[in-house]
Amino acid sequence: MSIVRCAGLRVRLGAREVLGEVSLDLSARTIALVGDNGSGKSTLARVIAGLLRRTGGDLRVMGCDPDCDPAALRARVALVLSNPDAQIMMPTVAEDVALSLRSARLPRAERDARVDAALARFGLDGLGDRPAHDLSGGQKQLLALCGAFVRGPRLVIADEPTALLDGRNARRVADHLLADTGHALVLVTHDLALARRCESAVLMADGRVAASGASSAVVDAYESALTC
Amino acid sequence: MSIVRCAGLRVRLGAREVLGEVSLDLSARTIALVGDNGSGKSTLARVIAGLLRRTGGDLRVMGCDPDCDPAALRARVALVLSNPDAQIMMPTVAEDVALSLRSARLPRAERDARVDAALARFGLDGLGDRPAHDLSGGQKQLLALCGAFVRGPRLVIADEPTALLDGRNARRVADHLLADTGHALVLVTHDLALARRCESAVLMADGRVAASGASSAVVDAYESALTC
Amino acid sequence: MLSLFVPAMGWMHRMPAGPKLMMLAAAAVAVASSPSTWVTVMVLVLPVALYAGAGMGIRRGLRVLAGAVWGLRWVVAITVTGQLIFLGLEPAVANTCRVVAALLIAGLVPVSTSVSALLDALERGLSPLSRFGVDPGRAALLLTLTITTIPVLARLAAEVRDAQRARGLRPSLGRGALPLLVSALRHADDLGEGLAARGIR
Amino acid sequence: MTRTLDATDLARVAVFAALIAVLGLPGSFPVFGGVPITAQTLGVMLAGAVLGPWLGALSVTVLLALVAAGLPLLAGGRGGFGVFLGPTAGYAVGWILGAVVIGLIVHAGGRRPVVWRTALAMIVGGVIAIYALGIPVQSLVTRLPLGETALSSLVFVPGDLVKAAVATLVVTTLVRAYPRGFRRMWRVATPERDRVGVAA
Ligand SMILES: Nc1ncnc2c1ncn2[C@@H]1O[C@H](COP(=O)(O)OP(=O)(O)OP(=O)(O)O)[C@@H](O)[C@H]1O
Ligand SMILES: Nc1ncnc2c1ncn2[C@@H]1O[C@H](COP(=O)(O)OP(=O)(O)OP(=O)(O)O)[C@@H](O)[C@H]1O
Ligand SMILES: O=C(O)CCCC[C@@H]1SC[C@@H]2NC(=O)N[C@@H]21
Ligand SMILES: [Mg+2]
Ligand SMILES: [Mg+2]
Repeated sequence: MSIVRCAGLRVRLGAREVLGEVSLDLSARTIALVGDNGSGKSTLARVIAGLLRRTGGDLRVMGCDPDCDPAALRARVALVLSNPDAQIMMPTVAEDVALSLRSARLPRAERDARVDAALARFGLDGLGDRPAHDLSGGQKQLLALCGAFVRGPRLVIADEPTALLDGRNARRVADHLLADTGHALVLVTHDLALARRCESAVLMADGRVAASGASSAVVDAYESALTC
Repeated sequence: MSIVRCAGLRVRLGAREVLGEVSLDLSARTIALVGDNGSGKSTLARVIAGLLRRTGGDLRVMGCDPDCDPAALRARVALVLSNPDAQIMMPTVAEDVALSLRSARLPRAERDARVDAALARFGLDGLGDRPAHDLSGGQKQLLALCGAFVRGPRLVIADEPTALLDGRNARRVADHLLADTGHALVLVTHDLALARRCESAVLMADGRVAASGASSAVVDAYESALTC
Repeated sequence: MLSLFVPAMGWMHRMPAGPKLMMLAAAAVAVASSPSTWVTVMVLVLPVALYAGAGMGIRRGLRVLAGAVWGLRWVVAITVTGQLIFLGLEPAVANTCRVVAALLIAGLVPVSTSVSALLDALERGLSPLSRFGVDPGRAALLLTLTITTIPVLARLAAEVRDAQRARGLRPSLGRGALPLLVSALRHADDLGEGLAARGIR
Repeated sequence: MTRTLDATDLARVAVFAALIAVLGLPGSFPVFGGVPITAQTLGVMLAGAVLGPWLGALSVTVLLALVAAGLPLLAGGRGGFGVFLGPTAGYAVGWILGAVVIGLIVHAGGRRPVVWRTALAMIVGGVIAIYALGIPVQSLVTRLPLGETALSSLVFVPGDLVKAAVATLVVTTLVRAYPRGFRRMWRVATPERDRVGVAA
């Protein structure tokens, strides 16, 4: 199935055309988005996540149009950002994860069970009652993943989720994102080794698609352009 | 000459001992500081920069004690952070660089000349009148370097200066930092390839020094610990 | 972006900030203290004449005036309602015209003076206070720093809203205030270090 | 502004002034954010409670100075010194007093903020103190008698109570979640523990 398909997608922010004529048909389970600073990666990610409306063109994410059915999209798509502080809404770890389940209106016992399971899966078990902002940077980012995954999303969009992490935490976060647990992944990153771990990749340049295809080929092309 | 020398250095933040018994004698011109999230790298960098007072132990930076002679230290040491937005204080590019020269009380013509020279050195010439927040992420970080170098520091301390940059910008920033223009460098980074480009390295773990010496040896040891 | 300034080369724009401020403030205060009778409606002539004759070009001046009136719609609404309910038609119309005319006249200052010129004037105005320990240079730095921080915080607020929506929540200030506050406090720490590192204590 | 203000304080004052400005921007957060019922008073409450009375008041003053200098930073994009001749001038100046009162009550006796004291501070400083300046000035400017002006300003009360509740919740949560944000030491109430605890 196609994860993201767009044709002639355009996005204008303020007076500026930030994305111009992006056409893609992505069906790999894990997709990396790479490119220079300011090339439009974050903007594309936010349009796919339904957080920003397109100015023109056509877009289907997991088969549905974000502009027509934002609620359906939001139920299936989760987003992870690089700044963990902006993603933590509640005072304690467990409360923060439970917040993601609010709209599901589960009975309390089931909600707690799902929260505990999610915390365990991301290695945060036992920290449920700790103030969330007391965690280390790496732990906070794992908490953000937890809040994203607890809703069982079918597509996870992550915008430089490892930028501020050390090697160990970065690998742990990347492993969780790339693991096949029934979700697709769109991953924005400057870490080219990480981009290579995705199946396919899209290279953005100046608001357009400069290349797309198997990640190794796209990343090789980008890397050789970088060094000359 | 020794760049940083400390013995039994301790730092307590709030109720917590963040650095405990750090002893080092660093005389290489370029020094990398590596280690896990929360291991105390940024704290050590800030103590060396004179931004944080130690709780105990002895410290000499470029031969002077930050606690006894903070003014002398500040005149010689510059700091670069990873978040470019936190380093931009003034509305336009040229005004922002000029801010660093405020305390030097230079005549206006000389100040402008030094600002122009610094902008040219970092490839920002011609952008002097542009609003600083309109620059791209990479340009903003180059502007931060400009603000740091315009004062002619003898020691530059950089805390993950390339974390949010693309490959090209990261290399450009690293090249400027590592170039020998009469300054020493203490570089905190999670990018181990970059750490290897320094002469020596210090590995922090849990508020203590776990290893120090030639960068290739220290980084190899850290990398092999990461992968197992 | 963050300014009411309308670029032009007319006499009002060329006038030095200090005297211009005095002149327009005097006019606004005079209008504001006029009596509350039907004749007071006439005070509206003054802002029309000033905007049209400020040297921006008559049509442009009137367009700027229309924008300024639109910007006051809520002030007008609360003033009019309270007055109509409690005082009756004549005082309501007169008082509203009086207040609106004074605000429009005062509004010409930011329209015809750049923010940096006003900040310079402010710094000069503060210099007599240096005897009482106020450092005008530092005050100006604080004001400028705030201006450059506004877009950064606007972006942090946008990030928080995105994070809320991405979790299936409607963006709300009630729940967004904590992450916004923590992010702002961390930004302040970074900013403080950035300042200190540039030799500003 | 004086020489005793260090770089960190300077940055915190600027950031809170910017925060109050951002809370007045259109499209920031829905529900609140119209003129003249504005989310900016929430920013004022947070400034007083987190920065304390003097720095909190300074950050409000900085915002108002920028407004006076012509930046459109009040809700609805209003700015210029004309604001201080208008009917809401007293409320705007009242924000300074409000921040002082809030800071004094929240940190009374150098103790850790608790819910009841914070809520009291928000009502007394964030509502009553602001109205105490706002209503007389509004009455003076519009020439509507004081009693009637007070009556008409009742439209603000529901919104202000909601903001006071949100501010109380956020501040007391911050005490648990990120105490170092307050940048002060609190006296510990129980005498057997050490006299100085938490936060730097
Ligand atoms: N709200 C906005 N208004 C106007 N321009 C914007 C806005 N947001 C982003 N831009 C501009 O759009 C361009 C693309 O931004 P985007 O954040 O998508 O880039 P990016 O590829 O994610 O870069 P980075 O690697 O630095 O994160 C940039 O030039 C940016 O300045
Ligand atoms: N003001 C403070 N009060 C209390 N604890 C603090 C404070 N600042 C930092 N810490 C703690 O000190 C420890 C070391 O922090 P530091 O920022 O030096 O780590 P780091 O090595 O730079 O980590 P990272 O790679 O994530 O940047 C962390 O556990 C952190 O939570
Ligand atoms: O924006 C202005 O012109 C100044 C602020 C006026 C708003 C006052 S403050 C108390 C009361 N509560 C509100 O929400 N608005 C008013
Ligand atoms: Mg981006
Ligand atoms: Mg660090």
